[in-house]
Parts: sequence; C-alpha cells; structure tokens
Amino acid sequence: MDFDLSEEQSLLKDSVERLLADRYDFEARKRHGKHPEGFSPEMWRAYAEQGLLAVPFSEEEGGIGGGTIETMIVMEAFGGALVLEPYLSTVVLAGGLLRHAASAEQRAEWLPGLIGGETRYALAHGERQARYDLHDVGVQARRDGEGWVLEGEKALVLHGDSADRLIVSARTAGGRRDRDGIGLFLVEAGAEGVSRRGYPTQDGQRAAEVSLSSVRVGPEAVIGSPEGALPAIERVADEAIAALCAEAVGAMDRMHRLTVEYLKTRKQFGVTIGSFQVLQHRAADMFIALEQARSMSFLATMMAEADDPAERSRAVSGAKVQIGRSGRTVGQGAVQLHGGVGMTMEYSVGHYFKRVTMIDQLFGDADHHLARVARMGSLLAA
Amino acid sequence: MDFDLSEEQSLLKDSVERLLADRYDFEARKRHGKHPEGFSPEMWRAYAEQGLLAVPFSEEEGGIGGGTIETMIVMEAFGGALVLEPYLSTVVLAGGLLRHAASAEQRAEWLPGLIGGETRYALAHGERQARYDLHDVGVQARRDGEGWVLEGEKALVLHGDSADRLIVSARTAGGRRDRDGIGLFLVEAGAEGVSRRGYPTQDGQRAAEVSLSSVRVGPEAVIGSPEGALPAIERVADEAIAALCAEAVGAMDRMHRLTVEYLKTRKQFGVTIGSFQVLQHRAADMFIALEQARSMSFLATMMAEADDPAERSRAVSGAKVQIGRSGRTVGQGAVQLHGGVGMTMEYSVGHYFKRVTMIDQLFGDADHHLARVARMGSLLAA
Amino acid sequence: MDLRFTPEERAFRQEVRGFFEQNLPKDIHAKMIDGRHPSKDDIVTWQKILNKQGWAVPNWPVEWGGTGWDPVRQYIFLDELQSFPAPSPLQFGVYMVGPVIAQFGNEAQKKHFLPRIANLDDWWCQGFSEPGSGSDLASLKTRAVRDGDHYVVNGQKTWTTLGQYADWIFCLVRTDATVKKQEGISFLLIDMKTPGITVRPIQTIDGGHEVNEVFFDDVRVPVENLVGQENKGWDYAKFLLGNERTNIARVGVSKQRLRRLRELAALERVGDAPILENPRFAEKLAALEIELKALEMTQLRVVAAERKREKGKPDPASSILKIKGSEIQQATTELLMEVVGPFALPYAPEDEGDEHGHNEPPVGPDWAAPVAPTYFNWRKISIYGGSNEIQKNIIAKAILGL
Amino acid sequence: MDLRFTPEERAFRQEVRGFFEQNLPKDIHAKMIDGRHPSKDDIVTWQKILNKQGWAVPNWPVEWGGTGWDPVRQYIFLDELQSFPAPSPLQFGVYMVGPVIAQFGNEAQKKHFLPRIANLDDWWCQGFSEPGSGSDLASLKTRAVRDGDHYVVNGQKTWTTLGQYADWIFCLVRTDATVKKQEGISFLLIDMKTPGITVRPIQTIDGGHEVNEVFFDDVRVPVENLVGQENKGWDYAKFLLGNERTNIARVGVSKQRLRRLRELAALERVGDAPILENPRFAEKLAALEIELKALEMTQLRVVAAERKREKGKPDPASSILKIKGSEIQQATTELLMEVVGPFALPYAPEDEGDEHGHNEPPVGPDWAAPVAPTYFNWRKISIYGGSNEIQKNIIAKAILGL
Repeated sequence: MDFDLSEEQSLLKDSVERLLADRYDFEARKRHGKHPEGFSPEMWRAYAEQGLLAVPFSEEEGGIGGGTIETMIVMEAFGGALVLEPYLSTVVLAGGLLRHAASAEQRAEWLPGLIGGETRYALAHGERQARYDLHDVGVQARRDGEGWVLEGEKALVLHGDSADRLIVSARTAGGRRDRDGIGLFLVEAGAEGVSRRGYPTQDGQRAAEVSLSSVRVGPEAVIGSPEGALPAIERVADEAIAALCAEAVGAMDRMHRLTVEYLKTRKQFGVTIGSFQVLQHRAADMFIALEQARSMSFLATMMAEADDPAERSRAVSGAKVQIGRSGRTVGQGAVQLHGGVGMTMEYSVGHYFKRVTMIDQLFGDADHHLARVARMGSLLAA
Repeated sequence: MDFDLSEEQSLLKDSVERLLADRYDFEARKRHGKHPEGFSPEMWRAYAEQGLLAVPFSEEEGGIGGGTIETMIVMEAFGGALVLEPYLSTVVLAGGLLRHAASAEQRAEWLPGLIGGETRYALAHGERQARYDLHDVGVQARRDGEGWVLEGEKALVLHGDSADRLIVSARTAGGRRDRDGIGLFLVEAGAEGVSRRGYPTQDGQRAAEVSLSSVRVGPEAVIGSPEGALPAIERVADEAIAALCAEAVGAMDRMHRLTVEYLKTRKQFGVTIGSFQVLQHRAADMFIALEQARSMSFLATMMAEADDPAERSRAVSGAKVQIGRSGRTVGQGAVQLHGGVGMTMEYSVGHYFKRVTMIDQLFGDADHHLARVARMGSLLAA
Repeated sequence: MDLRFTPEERAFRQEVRGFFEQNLPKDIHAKMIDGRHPSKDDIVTWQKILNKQGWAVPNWPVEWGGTGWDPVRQYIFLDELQSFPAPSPLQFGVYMVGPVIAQFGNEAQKKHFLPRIANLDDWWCQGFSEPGSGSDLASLKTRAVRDGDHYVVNGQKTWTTLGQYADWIFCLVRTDATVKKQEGISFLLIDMKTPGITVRPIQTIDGGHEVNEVFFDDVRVPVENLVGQENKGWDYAKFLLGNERTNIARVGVSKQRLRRLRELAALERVGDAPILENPRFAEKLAALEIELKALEMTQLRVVAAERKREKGKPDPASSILKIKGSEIQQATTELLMEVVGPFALPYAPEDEGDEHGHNEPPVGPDWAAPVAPTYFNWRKISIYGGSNEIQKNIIAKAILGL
Repeated sequence: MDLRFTPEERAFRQEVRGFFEQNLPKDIHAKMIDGRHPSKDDIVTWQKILNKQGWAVPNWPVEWGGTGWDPVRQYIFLDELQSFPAPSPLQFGVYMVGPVIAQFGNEAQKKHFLPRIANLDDWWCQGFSEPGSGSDLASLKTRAVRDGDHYVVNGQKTWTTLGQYADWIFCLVRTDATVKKQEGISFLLIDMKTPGITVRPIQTIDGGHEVNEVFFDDVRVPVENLVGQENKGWDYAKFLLGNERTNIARVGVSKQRLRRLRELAALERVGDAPILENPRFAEKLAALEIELKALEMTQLRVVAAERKREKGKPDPASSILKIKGSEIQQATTELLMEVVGPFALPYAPEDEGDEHGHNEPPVGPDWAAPVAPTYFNWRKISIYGGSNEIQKNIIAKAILGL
C-alpha cells in the first residue's frame, strides 16, 4: 500500500506537466483547436519526442514499459490542460488493442510509426444501435479469398476523421448481439470504400461517422482471432475508462482550483464571495467529490490490470460511476459559483465542465455502469 | 381554484387548534401517553364532544357531513400536537369502511357509538407476508351456516390493543394474492378466539398483533360484499394516506418552526447560530420541502374523493412520495440543526421526527409509492 | 376551499389550447418541441398573431391591451403556452418594460411605446447587469450625467439577452453617486441606434449567442426617455423584478420537457427494450413528475394568493418557485442526457452553416443535437434572475426571519 | 505507487480475522451482527481478550503496550474489527485519554493509569461538551479553582457517553477566566466516586441510554490529577481530537452494515421476489458500495500519508472522512428502513423487561427491532465529534484557504 510515485513516475509527471504549462495554457488550446484536424500536429510531435506516445509499450516494442499508472499520470495532466490531441484514440485504444491482440509481427510493423508520432489511429467500434453495449456489432466482415470484405456503418469514432488508420470491429459470425464472432481489422483510412464524415464534438474535440462500403483487407489486417476479439475490446475499453477517469480527475482538479481562486477574488456586496459560508461549503462539497473521484481513479488504474475480467470490470465500472457523479457535482458547482462568466466560451471553466460531462457520456454513463455494478454483485471485498 | 377555507372549515380549524393548544402541549402529551391505552380517554371524549369524531359522516348518519378537506384540517392540527388518540383507526379507517361498504342498517347500528366516542375501532388488515400489498390476504373466512369462521394472524393493527371492535379482512375465496375473494367482518375485540398482543410503536403510539382462532361471526358481521371488499379497502387506504399526509404536514410545520426558533435563540461562537448562512439555507431547504409537501397534501386531499380509482391512487401515491421525501428533509434537518438536544427524548423535535418517519413506513413508503406511480404512467395531466 | 379548476377555467384552457393548435405555425411548433430556439422572426410572427387575438399582453392594464384575466387565467394561459409549446412573448417588452411604462411612464411614453411593444414592432432588451454587479445589482456603475436636454451615458452592461436584435434597451443608470447606492439610480429608455452604443456578442458554452455586452460611450439620451422620476429607478426595478417572478417556475416548460422525455425514452432503445421500460429510469421520471406536480400546486397557491396582494409586491414565496422550478428544469436536461447517451457527443450548432456539418444528416437520433447544448445552457437558470443562493437568502430573511 | 496491500499486509489481515473468529464469544458476535449494542460486560470481556493477545492498545507507544504497527496495519486491524464485527475498544480510554496520558502525563500517571486502561480495569468517560458549548467547545464554563492540594470543580458536562458505567472522567475545566478562552483551560482526571458528582441519564430518541449529564458540585480533585501544565489543556484536547479522527470514517462499520443489508434484502420478500432482486434497490445498494469503496481508498490515502505526518497533527483531509463516513453510515440505516418496511413500527427496547413485550416473539422479521432505533440513533453521527457543518468549515479554511 503505497501512494507515492516512483522516481521515474515523478519524472514523467514533471515532464508532461512542464510541457503543458509551457505550451498548453487556455489561449494556446484555443489556437490548437483551430487546426483543421481539431488539434495541434506540433504538439503531437512534441509528445512523440518526449516519449509520451511510447508510455504503455514494452521496451522490446520500442516503448518505455509503463503500466496503467503511467497512463494515469499522462491523462491526468492532459485533463488539467484540456488536451485535444488523439492520445486516447491512438495510444490507449488502438495501442491497447495492438498490445493485447496483435501478433508480434504486426506490432513490429505498426508500433514504430505509432510511437514515433507518424501514424495516428482511431478505433471504429461503436454503432448507432449499440449505444454502450460493446458486444453489439452489426458491421459485417465477409471472407473473400485470403482476405475480408467489410460492410457497414460505424458511429462516433473518436478522432476518426484525422486518423491515418482505423481499427475496425466487424462481425465474422453470429448474430448482432452475440458475444462470439467479432473480429478486428486494420484499415487504412484512405482505403477504397472507406468514407468518413468528421464533425466537432461538444467538448471541442472531433469524431467521425465511418462508412465501410465493400472495403477489402488482406489476411495481414486481422488483429487477433477473427471471431474472438470481444475480450480484448472489453479489456481495452476498461483501460480507456481508467484513462478517462484520470483525465476527468485532472479536469475536475483544475475546475476546482479555478473556482476557489474565483471565490477569493470576485467581490459582491463589498466582500469577496468566498467569505459567504454557503459558497465555502459548496466548494468543500466539490472538493470532497473531487477527492472521492481521485480515489476511484486510483482504483480503476490499479484494477485495469487485474487478471480476473469480472473483478476488473466491476472496479472500473464503479470508478466510472463515481467519476460521472463527481463530475456533475464539481462541474455544475464550478459553473454555478462562477455565475454568468462560467457560462461563457471565453472563459475556461465551462470547457472543463463540458469535457467532464462528455467523459461521462463516453463508454457508458454513470447510470449504465451503476446498473452493471448492480448486476455483478457486491463491489466490496469479502 | 380557491385555497381559502369556508367559514365552517375555519371554525373547525380554530376549534381543534384551540382544544389542542389548551390541552395538548408537549408536556400534556407525555401524560396522555402514560395511560394504559397509550392515549387519553378524556381527550377522546373531548373530541367526541367537539364533534371531531363526526367529521366525515353524513348528517343522516349523525355526522357533520365533512369531506376530505375537513379531515385534512383535523389531521394537520393533530400532527402539530403529535396527537396519540386513535382517530385514524376509528374515524378514518374503520369509519371510512363503514361509510363506503356497510349497509344502511349496519351504519345505523354502529355509527352512533363511534361518533359518540363510546366505541373505538381498529382495522385488522395487514399481515406479515403482505408488507404494503393491500390485496395480499391470507386470513381465512370459512362459511359456517349463516355465519363465518375466521382463522389466521393479522399484523401491525394500529391501536388494535385498545379497540372495542375490529374490522377484519379475510379471504373468502381465491389465492392469497388474488384481488377477488376478500371480505370484511366486524369482530368484537372480546369475542372468543380473538387474542391480541399490544405493543408500543416507535412514535409513541400503540399497535397489536391479532390472532384469530376459529372466531365465529354472524351474517350481520359482514360488511359489504364478502368477496369484493378490496376496492373499498383500497379507497380507504388512499383516504388514510391523504389523512396521514396532512398529519405529516402538521408535524413538519411544527418541527420547522421549532427549528427556526432554535436558530434564533441558540448561541455559539458568541452569535445566534441562525446568523450562519449555511444553517439559514438549510432552514430554507426545509421550508421548501415543507411547502412542497403541503401542496401535495392538498392534492391528495382533493383527489382522495376522485371518482376514477386510478386517478385517485396515482395522485395519492405521488403525495405519499413527496411526504416521505419532505419528511426526511425536514426531520433530519430539524435534528441536525438542533444538534444534540434534538436527539433527546425530553425535547419535542425528535418525537416529530419519529412520527414523520413512521408515517413514511405506513401504507407504503416513498419507494413503494414511487414504483406505483412509475407503473401507472404519467402523473401530469395531458 | 376547492382545489380544482372551475368548469369556466377548464373551458378557458381548452379555448387557449385550441387557438394555439389553429394558429401557431407548424414549423415553429416543431422547433419548440425539439427544444431548439425560435428565431427572431418566429417570435415576431407569433407575437403579432397573439396581438391580433388580443392576447399579446395579458398582464397589462386593460386600457393598454391587457385581457383583464385574473391571476388564475393568466397562469393557465402561460402554462398552456409553455407546455404546448409555443414561443414565449419577448419578456423584456411584455413582462418587464411594458408594465413599468404602464405604471410609471408618462402619457407620451405610454402612447408611443406600449402598442409597439404589444405588437413587437420594437424589440426590447434589458440593461441591468454589469460585469461588476451580478447578484449585487444595486452596485451598478454605468452613469448618466445630465447635459441640457440629454443624459450622457457611459458604462457597460452585460448578459443582455437577445440584445443583438434590439431596437431599444431599458437601463438602470447611476444619476447620483453621492447617496446610498439604491437611491441614485434612474430608469432610462435608450434607442439602440444612438451613436456610441456597441454590442459585442457573448458566446455561451452551448455554442449559442443569446447574450451580449453593451457598451455606452458618451451616448446622448433625451431626457424625455427617463421613466418616472430621476433617482427613483430602483423602485421601478423592484417592481419589474417582482413581475418577472410570477412565472419564474416555468411549470409549463417542464411539463413539456417531461412529456417529450417520455416520448423519446419510449423511442430510444437499449438492447431490445425502450429506455422507458427500465424501471429505474421510469422511477426517476416519475419522481420528477411528482416534484413538478407539487411545484404546480405551490405555484397555484401563490397565484391564488396573488389576487389579494398589492400589485408589484412580490410574494417571497416566489423564491421557492424559482429554486424548485430551476432544479426541475435542470433535472429534465439531465434525464434527457441519459436518454441520448453517447449521441450527446456531436456538436451541430443551430445557427451556423454547413462548415460544421449542419446540413448533413444528424448523427444518432434526429432529436439528439440540442440535448447537450440545452443541458449546458440551462445551467444558467439557477444563476440568472437572482441566483438560487440569493433566493435562499430571501427565504431565510423575508419568510423565516433569520 | 502500488495501491494494493502487500502480501504481508494481507497475511496480517488474515491473522487478525482468524483471531477474531477464534476468540470473540459467539453471543457477542451475534449481537453485533444484528446491530444491537454490546453490554458493558461484553465490552470488558472483549477488551481483556484483546489485552491478553497484546492487541488492546495498538496505537500506544510500545513501552505502554502498543503494537508498533504502522498506520496501514492499524487501519487493517480496525477495519477487520469493525467489519467482523467485534466490539470496538472503549474509545475514551484507548483512543482518547490513554494517548494523552502517554504523551503529556507524568510517570506516576502513566504507571497507574495506562495498564488499567489497556485492561479496561477503569472505565473512562469524557467530560468535554457542556450545554452551552457544542460546536464552540472552547467556550466551556466548568471551572476548577485551586484550593491547597486540590482543585475544586463546579459546573456541568453533557453528552457523556456511557458515563453511567464510568470509574473515571477526563475533563476540560476552566482554570483561568481572565485570558483568551483557549488559554485558560486545563485537563483534569477525576474519579467518578468523588463526592459532589451526580450523573443524570439522557434518554435519546431511539429509547436508548448512551449519554448522560454529569454535574460537579464542589468536587475536590487532587492536583496530581492534572495532566501536563495548568492552562495548557486546550493543546492536549486538540491532540486528543486529532487522534480521534483517524478512524472517524468507520469504513469497517459501513462494510458490515452493507454486507448485512445485502443478506437481509435477500431474505425479505416483496410479493414473490426478494427485495434484492428489485433492480432499483440493487442499484441503490451498489451506489452506496461505490461510495464506500471510494471512501476506503480515500481513507487509505490519508493513512498512507500519516506515515509522514507529525503525530497528533490531524490531516484536515480527515474532515472528508468524517463527512462521507457519516453520510454513508446514515444511508445504510435508510436503506435498511426500506428493507424492513412496515416492521419498523414496533418498539422493543433492548434493555427493558417484558412490560413492553420484550420477551414475546418479535413482530415481523426477527432482525427488525433495532432497525428504526439505529436509524434514529445514527443521526448523531453527523452531529458529534465536530458536526458535518464544522467539518466543512475546516475544509474551506484549512484546505481551500477560504
């Protein structure tokens, strides 16, 4: 039981925080968001140079061999700066699937470009009817000689518009909501039959609808078992949730600081509004919500590596519930305590609120995960 | 749309409030509760003399022809004084069943004694396994010549230990949870085969477990259809809930006043604690909860007389939910704002809290009624 | 005591609803049902329809176009309007400056302005809040200095709702800085075309443009545009804010939102079943409906009591309406976020071109686009018009005597 | 960073649990599982068993019987104790006056009192609160006037928990009324048999007798019973209160309550199905478990940080533990009220004779009797030990700097 960072972890934290302090204040973020990709290619290169894209990969893969704690450190810092770049999509989601499901050859071929920052990835898994159900996959993959032909529509593909490559899930067997019969395929974004409609998201990021019309891929595009990819997808989703929890904690922490700062400076009725006990207590409630979220982010980080998928999922779902609820408490409180200024685009606090809100809507909201925990029995160790 | 009391209603309100102000302050209530019956027979006589026991009965029955509004007026005043006497059992529950289900002959025979205060009644309907389900009746009524034999156990019979007569529900046909096949029987409390075990309740009132062992009653004891009593029971239960809502509002109102008074007098840190904004806002929250409860008590009062049982039940259930939630907000808040003194038997506020809590547990708690409203579709008029 | 609407009141409700069904243009109705914003033209069109019917300004004195309805009928009208839903009249004219002019203005002002407000010939906006004066409104700094037949106004107003369309603005300005802050304020009517006025949009976090900053740089306002007496503006402002609070609960809005929620939750499916069939969701919805029903009854109690109150003296109980009304409205947006689920994510601004994909088919269900923006935008409801914290202060002081 | 317990820590937990399984008398265990109160004899019996094992006073200096466990092991021990559940040691001795004597007492006091506390030969109670000083503890009025070799104590203490059994009371008394209120307070140990002491029971709303008033009427206390220096008592009190807060979250208690809730909700049926199978109930239970899991992690963070903190300086973050801990404990009582339903109604006091039907079979399920009393009684948790309002003040000031 030890909550201290190791020396390497402290170095990682310092370096990412320093980078963001230098190049990612709120004004810089506005500029970064104006790139056509919706984020800054220069920052992406900077992450590659600092080794951030290498974090979760083993040393033999060219990575630095970090675990979920290292990812948490990066994501929490990213949350604090409202980072726009597709780290979650490329490193956590696609990177995670490559780590867990791809063959050694595939990793040797694809990871250097990912880690080096040359190739960005997106995970094209969600579909309109699936909502939050990971096993609900309607896109079809049909055998075609040695290769496969993909057909169907993917929805809400995070950073799907700017990705160089897509990892596409598709049904190779069974019915739409069967757990078995799901495969993963690497698809070049520019491949024939792939069309993408990108759009901005509520939190200033980007996503895309991806349409696959008779998209042909070779046998080398299959990642893992073509009929048994769901466990890897579920595992990576849990890792992504843990990462998003950390990002949300970073965002909440910053929102809370901004709010306390505002309470100390904003004057009404001749005094700083922080002298009003009701506002003090609301800030205290927000602080409690933040710390409870931080605790569950730690839990999710720890358990995202658990061997037992049920134990892993229960803990991760519990954390997602806490993050969703705390996000609401902190986000709504931050806007309320800022008053009108918290409602404006010009000021940062509303953007944190929006990001934290969207994190709740991603990979299952608090209600979805609460139902999941309730179905899985007690979260408390015997 | 008119929220003003008529002249007669105002007179009723004044008279009951005056009676209680004179003879039912908190110290008097302690004395009343020490009678072996758990309440004051003298007060019961006083209610009879003032015509309170006659309120809901028609003039030809010897009553004063009041409706649910008049009952609300009495119950709200009773709630404010934490009245212990079996008004709900005798007048609202038993009286209600006699009004709605008994024959003219039965009413002519029984009501004078009830209205005159000579005969007290209790409704023996609940059973261990039934919890809040009114249709779950396991006590058996078996034909025996002209009459019936009753057999089984009734639970949580309010004021069942001191009642002179019991109205007992029993199954004349069908399975335990069938809606049809339930009859009502008037049973003398002293009849052979009736045994009662009385006990105090958490809120300082009394209840009893009633055991019926081959209890014989004649055909004149049957109230209404021997197989079709459930609608009357459900109607009376809704009327009782409306009455309890009013009682709870009376209790909440008093609790809230006591709390505000305490905030104005109790000093800590050299100032009255009512000067702390957090406590002011909590008192404001309690006030809002109280007024929302009062509004729903009005709705329940109005709708308890509705022709359509579904409309009636939906509104009454909605009110019970609101009363339960408001009761918690006001009751917990009152104790918290009083601090330690609110936790003591010597001081009144805790008794109000307990009564309001027990009202939530009677005839279905807030969760039970919320589920009922949810099943019945929208509460909002089209 | 009779807590039911009378047969006449019920007939009145039917009449109102019937008129709306017949006369509200379908395209505007569709927008309102979806929770999208009516355009300026929509609001003007609808106001002119209401005015033709004689229902443009129900709350005004009869001689200036008021309907003479009692508070219950006024309540029913607004309740139907909101829950239908039809666009609400532009409140800055009908509920704010109109009644002030009718009560405190001179004859010339009444004759000129009131008919134009009723017909929405003039679009009004409100110049009360300033960057430094939020909850502490009386601390406002915009000053008006008398110079011959004019006041010269300098300063800045903010949170000026729909000011981008405005022909006129009514302002609180400081005309005497040497006295207690409430006693040096005047109420001025200012033509937005006057030189020296600059309107700068404020974009809110939902991406919309509802509010503005308005800058006054040596703006010359004829003295005949002063309402009532100089330095008495605070009294008129209190009168105005008191009127503003009569419909602060927006029960009809929440009714419509809950009805819509129920429809959408029956449409949107999780796996094989509509969300509405999830018992936990159904109970959350029921709980909200119960709270709203209670609020409606509370509102009616306030309305009924209003018959006996002095006009313009707000019932402090209206603070309950503001607090509960805002909580319920906000809660409806949270439940709708649950229904829309992941499809909250795409951002499709209402007003912008196809650069952002506006003319492309929607992502997810076709009602999804305004859901998240409304959740964000409606956070304002507990902030504006006297924040909920201020409302609780009012309850504590004016009702509880703390 | 490794957020898991080490294998050694897990083995330690097993060892502790094994000892409890072997050594806690079954009748006491059964009472604790049901949420009934252990008797005085139960508490004494159990403390002597712990003392024999050397686990009576884990938090004390090793020379006085402490175990030398680090904060994590101390946490594991208490967590197991509470969740097993076994009676908690009498906190007034083990967690309050014991550490104060060990830290600030003289050798004679240490030698005499500490072993007797560890073995519960002396039952201690606390004399801090007074009728006029609740949250404002330092305003206490009980005074001690030096008279030769004695202090003469006059005044009144209240909320004296389990004072009816006490052999000794430790008191804060005013020894100098001329200085700032915190600077004129001393810490006295008083034999409850001294003439002039009267104990009057306070019955709480659950019907129980846990707390008392204690009156002091010219009570003569030998000066050697002063702890530390005269007028320095406030420092010792702060030290004591800081220690009190290390286990203020009572995570283990809530764990046991939730486990029990789950069992009982599986037993009690509504219609044909156990309450536990109602999805709404199951989700409420899950939500509470999630909050408790988060609190446990927060608690562990505070515990881990404690290794580096100065002893006796409470982490202001422990205010989070108090607030959340009390909310969760209270929420467990609310959920249990939902499970027990109408059978909350009968009142069957634990301690009284059969006059109230105590010896009759229970009404409703056999675990029902303590449910409502516990709901009532546990309202105290957000009041005592620094009310939750005071805790939020602490967070606002000490952590947020407001």
